[in-house]
Amino acid sequence: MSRQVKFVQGNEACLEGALYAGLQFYAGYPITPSSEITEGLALRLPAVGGKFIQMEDEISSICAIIGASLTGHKVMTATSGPGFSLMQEGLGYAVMTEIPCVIVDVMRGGPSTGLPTHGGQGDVMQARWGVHGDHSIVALTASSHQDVFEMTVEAFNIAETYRTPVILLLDEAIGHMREKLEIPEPGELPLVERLRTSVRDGVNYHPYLPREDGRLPMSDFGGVHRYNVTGLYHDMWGFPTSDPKMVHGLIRHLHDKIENRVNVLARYKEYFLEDAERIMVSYGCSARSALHVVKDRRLRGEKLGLLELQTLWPFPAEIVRDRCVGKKSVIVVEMNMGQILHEVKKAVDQPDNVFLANRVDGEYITPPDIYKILRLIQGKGV
Amino acid sequence: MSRQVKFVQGNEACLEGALYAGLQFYAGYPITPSSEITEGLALRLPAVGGKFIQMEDEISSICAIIGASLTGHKVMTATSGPGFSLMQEGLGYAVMTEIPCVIVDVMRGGPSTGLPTHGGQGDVMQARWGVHGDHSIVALTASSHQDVFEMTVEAFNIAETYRTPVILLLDEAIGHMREKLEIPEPGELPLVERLRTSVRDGVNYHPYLPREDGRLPMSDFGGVHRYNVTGLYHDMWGFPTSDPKMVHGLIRHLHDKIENRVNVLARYKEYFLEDAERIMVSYGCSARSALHVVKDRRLRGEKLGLLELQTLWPFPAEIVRDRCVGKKSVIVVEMNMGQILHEVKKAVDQPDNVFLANRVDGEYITPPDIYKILRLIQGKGV
Amino acid sequence: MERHNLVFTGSGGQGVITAAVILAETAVLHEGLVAVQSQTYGAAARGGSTRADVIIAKSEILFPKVLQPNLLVSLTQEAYSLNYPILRPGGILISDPKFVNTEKKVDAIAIQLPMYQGVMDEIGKPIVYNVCMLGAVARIIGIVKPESIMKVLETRIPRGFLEMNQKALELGYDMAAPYENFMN
Amino acid sequence: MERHNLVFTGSGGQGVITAAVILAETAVLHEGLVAVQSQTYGAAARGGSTRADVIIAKSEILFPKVLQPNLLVSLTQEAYSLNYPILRPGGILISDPKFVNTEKKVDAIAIQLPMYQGVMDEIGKPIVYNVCMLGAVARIIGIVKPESIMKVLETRIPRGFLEMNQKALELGYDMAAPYENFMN
Amino acid sequence: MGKAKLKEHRINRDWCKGCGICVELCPKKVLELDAEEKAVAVRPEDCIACKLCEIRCPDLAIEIITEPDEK
Amino acid sequence: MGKAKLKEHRINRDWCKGCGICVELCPKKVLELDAEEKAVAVRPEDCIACKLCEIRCPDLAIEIITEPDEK
Amino acid sequence: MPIKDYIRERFFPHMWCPGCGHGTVLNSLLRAVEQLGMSKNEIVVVSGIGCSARISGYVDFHTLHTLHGRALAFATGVKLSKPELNVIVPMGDGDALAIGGNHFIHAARRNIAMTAIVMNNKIYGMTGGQFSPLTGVGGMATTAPYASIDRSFDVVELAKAAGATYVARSTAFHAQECTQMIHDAILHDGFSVVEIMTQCPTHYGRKNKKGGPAEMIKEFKDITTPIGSKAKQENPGLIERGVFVEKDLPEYCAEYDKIIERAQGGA
Amino acid sequence: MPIKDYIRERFFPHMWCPGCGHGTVLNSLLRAVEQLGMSKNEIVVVSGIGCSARISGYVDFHTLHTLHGRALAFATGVKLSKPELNVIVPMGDGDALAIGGNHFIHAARRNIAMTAIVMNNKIYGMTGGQFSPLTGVGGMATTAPYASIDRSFDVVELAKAAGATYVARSTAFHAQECTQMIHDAILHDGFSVVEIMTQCPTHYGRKNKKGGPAEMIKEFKDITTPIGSKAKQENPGLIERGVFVEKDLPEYCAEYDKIIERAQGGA
Ligand SMILES: Cc1ncc(C[n+]2csc(CCOP(=O)(O)OP(=O)(O)O)c2C)c(N)n1
Ligand SMILES: Cc1ncc(C[n+]2csc(CCOP(=O)(O)OP(=O)(O)O)c2C)c(N)n1
Ligand code: SF4
Ligand code: SF4
Ligand code: SF4
Ligand code: SF4
Ligand code: SF4
Ligand code: SF4
Ligand SMILES: [Mg+2]
Ligand SMILES: [Mg+2]
Repeated sequence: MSRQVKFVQGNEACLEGALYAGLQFYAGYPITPSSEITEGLALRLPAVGGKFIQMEDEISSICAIIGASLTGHKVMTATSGPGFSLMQEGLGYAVMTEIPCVIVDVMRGGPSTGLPTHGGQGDVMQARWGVHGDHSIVALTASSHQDVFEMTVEAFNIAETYRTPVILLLDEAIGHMREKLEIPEPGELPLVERLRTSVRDGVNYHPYLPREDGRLPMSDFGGVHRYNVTGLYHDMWGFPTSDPKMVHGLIRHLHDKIENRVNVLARYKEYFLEDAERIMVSYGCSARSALHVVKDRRLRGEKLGLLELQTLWPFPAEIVRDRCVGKKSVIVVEMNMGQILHEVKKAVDQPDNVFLANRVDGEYITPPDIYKILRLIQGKGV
Repeated sequence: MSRQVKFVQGNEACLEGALYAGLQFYAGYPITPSSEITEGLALRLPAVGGKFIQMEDEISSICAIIGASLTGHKVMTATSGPGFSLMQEGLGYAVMTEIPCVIVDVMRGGPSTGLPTHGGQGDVMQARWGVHGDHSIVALTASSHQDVFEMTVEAFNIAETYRTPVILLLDEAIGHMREKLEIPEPGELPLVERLRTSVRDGVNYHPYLPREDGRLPMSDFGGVHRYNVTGLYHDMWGFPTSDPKMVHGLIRHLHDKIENRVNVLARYKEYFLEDAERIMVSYGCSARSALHVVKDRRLRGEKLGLLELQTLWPFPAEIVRDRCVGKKSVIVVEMNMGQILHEVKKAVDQPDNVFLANRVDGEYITPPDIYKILRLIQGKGV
Repeated sequence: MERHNLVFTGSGGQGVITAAVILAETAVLHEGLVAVQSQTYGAAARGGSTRADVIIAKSEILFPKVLQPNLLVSLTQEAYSLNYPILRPGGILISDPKFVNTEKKVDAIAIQLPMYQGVMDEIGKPIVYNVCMLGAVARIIGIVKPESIMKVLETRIPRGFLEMNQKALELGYDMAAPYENFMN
Repeated sequence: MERHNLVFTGSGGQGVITAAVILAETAVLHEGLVAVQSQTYGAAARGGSTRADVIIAKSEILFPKVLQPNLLVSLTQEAYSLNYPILRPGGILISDPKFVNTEKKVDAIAIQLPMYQGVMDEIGKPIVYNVCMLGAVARIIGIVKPESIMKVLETRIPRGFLEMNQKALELGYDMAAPYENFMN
Repeated sequence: MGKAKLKEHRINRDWCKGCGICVELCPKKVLELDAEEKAVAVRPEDCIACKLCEIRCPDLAIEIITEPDEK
Repeated sequence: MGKAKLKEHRINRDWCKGCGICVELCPKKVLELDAEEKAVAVRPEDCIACKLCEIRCPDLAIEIITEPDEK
Repeated sequence: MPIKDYIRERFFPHMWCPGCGHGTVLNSLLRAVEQLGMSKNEIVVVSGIGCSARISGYVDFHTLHTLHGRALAFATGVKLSKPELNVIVPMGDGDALAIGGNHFIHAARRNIAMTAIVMNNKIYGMTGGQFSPLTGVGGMATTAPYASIDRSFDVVELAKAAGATYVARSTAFHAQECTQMIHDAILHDGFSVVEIMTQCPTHYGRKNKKGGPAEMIKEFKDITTPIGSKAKQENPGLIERGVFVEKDLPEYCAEYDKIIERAQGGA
Repeated sequence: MPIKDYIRERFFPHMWCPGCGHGTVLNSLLRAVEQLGMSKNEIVVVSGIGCSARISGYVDFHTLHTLHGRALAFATGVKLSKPELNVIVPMGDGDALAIGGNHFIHAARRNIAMTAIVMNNKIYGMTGGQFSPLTGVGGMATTAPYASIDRSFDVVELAKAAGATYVARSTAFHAQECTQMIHDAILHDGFSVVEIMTQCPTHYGRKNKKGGPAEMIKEFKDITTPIGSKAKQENPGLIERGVFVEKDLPEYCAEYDKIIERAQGGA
């Protein structure tokens, strides 16, 4: 087996992952720093028989992929903060109707137009809570191109398995930097295909009736089963209802199908945790700087470790808690004012031992930035 | 002094408050359950010389009020979840450009189209985090029409004082129910008028240079000072910059001007807290049921208290923590899957003593619902 | 009685919500009482069954919905079937024989008033049907005077229609004479 | 040297980013090395000053930006002034006398190569200027062979233009002969 | 249309909402609303089976059954 | 326009980006780009002061100063 | 098949008010589909939010009830991903042209083969009678208590200018014409728009003193005239009915198939 | 006042690429304003996001640089709240007609007195050369690597159909004409649209092999012709330049003032 080796941007790693996962339909609207995904797929998708469409805006982009998912295709869109804000209503629709789709947000400096060409990790909380109304969501991230590729595949797998939108939160630094990517051979990474109903023509198909294993088989639009899809609260046939029992049942289902699977959905990497005295928690581009620091300090005998999160939502609180037990301090490294920080604080036993190493000026957080904070929390001053 | 007494819907109480506060420009798009605000202002605003416009959607509504604020007017829009989702990009723009405006979200059952005519409190976290990128925000709420009126006035006052958008989070139950409203006499409630620059014509005016007291005087578009407004990171003249120092300074400023004033911005009501053994924390329509229960139980000698939050964001963590110290248990009463719950847990010393009394089926949470949960957490079973 | 928990039900066009609002407004603006009014919205508003809740009391009302009404008005069979079960034991049911067949229920006072017939006979305009019902309710609950209701109607209804409404109100009020203050 | 930290700077149209990408890609695909490349975007992309970072190493590269380059290429005066201060003490500066007047800085090796002149004289097409520069850099850092660079160029450039590029590459490579492996 | 011979006015009383559109627009004044506000064919003999009532009824409540097209 | 007598081609070399538009579109071929890719009036005597260069310059870099309108 | 075979009977009587013109549109749509003789499995109905949008719940096709204003965006995804489906998009006037105006003009521009039916009742019915971009100057609405100063779009003109290749207009009164137009629009290989003027007695009618449903539907006869009629010349205020545009231009999905061919090295 | 008095000199040279047609539009705009002789304090320039949108930073008026596509929505708030201001809204083709299409047609519908200048370079310049709704079939762009199959809008037709009361088109080549049109549009009491075809050598030019800035700007001469010219009859592919619509209809802010009067018991 020889894997194809490429030297690409993170955004290209993402689109390669999507193609590997079986992406068949992409709708998008250009925005820095995600445009390379859109551009790349305009070129690549038709070559594999897929469809690409540049829509009039981000709102229609997410709507179009939801429509295309219903006809039985694997779908994706990509954007950045301003566009992601515009997609929230559509994202909530996908949550409510349980339609598999992947939304990539390549984060840039926010809020507002902010810093279009600089990095940041400011959309983490928006990914969780940007949609109105109670809901749960899955959001993944990655810090290297190989991981971007794999997490993109994972995003599709999770979307199909749980009939849910999955957000892939990349950042400008990862999206734009170039490094090596090895494309796995077909079959190397497991792919989850859409689960289609086995109910035959003429027999009642229930689009919202879970099987015993909790999965909801789908039926493609255009197939033999005609049903309804609505963003209103609905019954197991997909028709609107405001019956309190059904409303309660549906919101619990939407919540629990994600929140009860926190550990199943958790993707993370551990570095030197076993004997670590202090532990960093980081993700995305920040995790590269954090790991740099960890490796460097290990050389000097300092017992530092890193927990790199690849699943941000649902937040793997138990895992974080477990890994942080007994550590002298926990340093959350991220490029925002402290978003995952609060989740870590909620998760651990001693929130006062959790510190933030961040940078919010549009520049990539550097190892020296982290050293400085480390010194400070060790009481060593600047 | 004789106050005018009215028997009105909560939505009307809100618009009365807005008019009292000096609302001069309103742009909106109808949506249940907020439409009465839009309709009422179509009728009432021109009568006081103000302007009303029904825009083509919610996106343009928030944009239009920001434009009108810049010409020196007090402005507002109102919507519900789906529209509020669409407003997030514009809201972030108002945050970034520090333009005073009031956004009312009359919450209905979400996510998605959800339950248009049923209540809920599911947009609380979205109000905080719906905007992409780091930011802070002020969000107020209320549980009675008198309070709706006052909090609307407060919303305008805070918006003008801190040059910030303020969200007023009402809910369907409050918005649609009718009860008495006494309109204060002019002058009874303090009003904050826009702080305009005292810099004279010909002298350099800096729209983003805070005075010593931290306030940023404004200059109306059309006046003698011409400056720039942009959603990009900007300098004190309002021109784009990506200089890391200025970027850092601006994001910190936007954050700190709200977060450092948590206690100043905190509005809340305390009921029987002094000797309470158990304490409920609630807000909006849920607080009515909670208070009902508290008063009822007090009659039977049970030492129950209620902390009713009127400022939800910035979350008054210190106040909550202080009031909850030493209580046997804290019960958060809200109509969602537990949104403020997590903030309370983060705030208090013993998060394990914090319980959720909620309802998420579109129905108003009743006193019996709360009794049941009380019994359960007291170990008395169902 | 400390607190009057009323529920008005009927179909979209019958004006039960308006009646509920007028009653509550009267209590607040002209009787020095406390009142809250709320209603069920939804597809119901477009033809189906409608419900309006009114609570009237001497002191603060917090929870604004009625869980168990002391008095239930049902003006369609559907509304009746849907809502009768929530009537408080010993509570009063008001309905109109034109639209509703009531079943017997132990421990409830069923009052059948031929309001529709009355309105059509005396006034001939079905539009004031709800005001007639309001007259009846006012008499039965006894805490809101018809004159006060008229004061509210004056602020809501064009001059020319006032007399007609007054008539309807009185009609209902008279019809319910046998049940005066039944609820107090 | 364990790790080559390179920064290429110039103006929008000079192709410094492309050069950086080609170099890094060559290192990864044809020299078995590890490399990352990143760049500064922004208004810069539209005319102003551009910067591309390349790190080449034998092992994993985590933090992908160059804080202190060992080698800095500056192809405009503005780029030079902006970036010279970050050059690591003892580091190498490559510039072109056509565009840059270098000041003396203690503890830095300033290499002035008349690349523009060379390209215009020998090839006559300014478009291959960046490839010429790449040839010079390749010689100086010594870990990337010109043949390998050509392999990458073959995948990116239409056949007809390859020869011209090869020439430019060799030109730069030759020009920098005196500084061969200066950085190793 | 209109050629076929009328067999029956099939009016679905559960669906008819008594809007009166069919009544008002029937060219032959065949229909009326009854006491329960439901459409009824009071003069079926005048009906020319033009089906205008059927195709305009917003509630799909009226069907004109004609000899050849018995459903 | 075009009537006034030319006094000077005022070219802002800091602003000129050498796009060549003025050069190409000057009806009298008055302008050229110099070695630094900046516009210069090489044949000022041919200039008819039509100001087409001035109004089309995307960089506001060229001004035709004429006798009457000295600024 | 009788038209009842195309509906979901269990939801009838439907939720529309007595005399609501939307019901007549449903009626016409069903007849059009019946005449086409298509399989129910070949048809997808995509709607937004509004009284009109509720139509998708009543028809026994693949049905997608989406977000206010976004129906055409969802529909574009459905159609392009599976071009063999017939996609019908009934929309309210607010849905289609207020919040949804952009998707409307862009779908027209692309000439993607879908049928947009604009159920124009000149009002926001669902939310209780606010004015729409089709209410027009002088119309009364809950948000136009002093009579509207907002000019209205001409749906036909807008659709034409945006690029729709089949554009027609009729009214609920002209139910048979509607059926024919919907029929033709569905068959048309490009983006087709059928505007149908319908009555909302509950809000528009009441606010604008238009009388009951019967009066309202009858008014459509009086205020409209076939395209190019003499009546129009005499009374320019009349609204024209008929087929305004019907032309053959490359259809989006078909063009995309050519891109696929090209990308795969063909052509 | 010389035109330099209307700019913020400290930001020059501006950030546009060499030969970018947007600069010529700025040039024309400044001349138009100079001719109008208005005070700088009376003018508000509202823009969205794009290379074109950066124009607001360069002019010394009240300037509002907003969100992609939303300039007209912000501008509507500015104008209606203070109608005495002159509001000018320069927009990119993507800004105006892709994401911003809805605000464009609605501003036109309302006939609110603002001037929209569509700086049409047939491409998304700022984000690096993706196609826009004005690129047209066959155009090359980073998102149309196989040549675009997307038909383009005709800005003039769309503006007309939507209700704009002043509609004109010119090109960067015809700078003097542009100045005149912008001048007239600003004076026009209603919603005015001026489409100006401009060159983006960096993206559109490069992708579509159009040569340098000078070639591109010269092409505008060859591919356009004045409205109703003979050349157009001979060569229907030519794009017409000129004023397509100029009519007097009630202006929105003025109409609103009447509502205020009515509401306050007057009239
Ligand atoms: C984003 C959003 N904004 C607003 C609404 C509220 N809303 C629902 S339907 C509707 C308008 C309905 O009018 P129209 O489209 O004309 O349909 P009709 O009810 O008249 O058939 C509105 C404003 C919504 N559901 N979502
Ligand atoms: C919501 C949102 N989506 C996308 C973008 C990215 N974006 C910025 S400008 C632009 C298009 C620019 O094209 P155009 O409007 O034609 O202006 P030009 O740069 O060509 O002058 C895009 C897509 C954005 N800033 N915001
Ligand atoms: S048109 Fe239909 S709903 Fe209306 S009255 Fe006739 S049968 Fe009944
Ligand atoms: S078929 Fe024609 S004539 Fe017969 S009842 Fe219907 S409308 Fe009247
Ligand atoms: S048009 Fe202007 S920028 Fe271009 S070359 Fe001439 S002076 Fe220079
Ligand atoms: S004024 Fe006219 S003739 Fe003179 S240089 Fe400019 S373009 Fe040429
Ligand atoms: S409100 Fe109007 S549009 Fe809606 S169902 Fe009733 S009549 Fe029809
Ligand atoms: S990219 Fe194009 S539109 Fe943008 S500044 Fe350059 S030439 Fe102008
Ligand atoms: Mg409508
Ligand atoms: Mg453009």
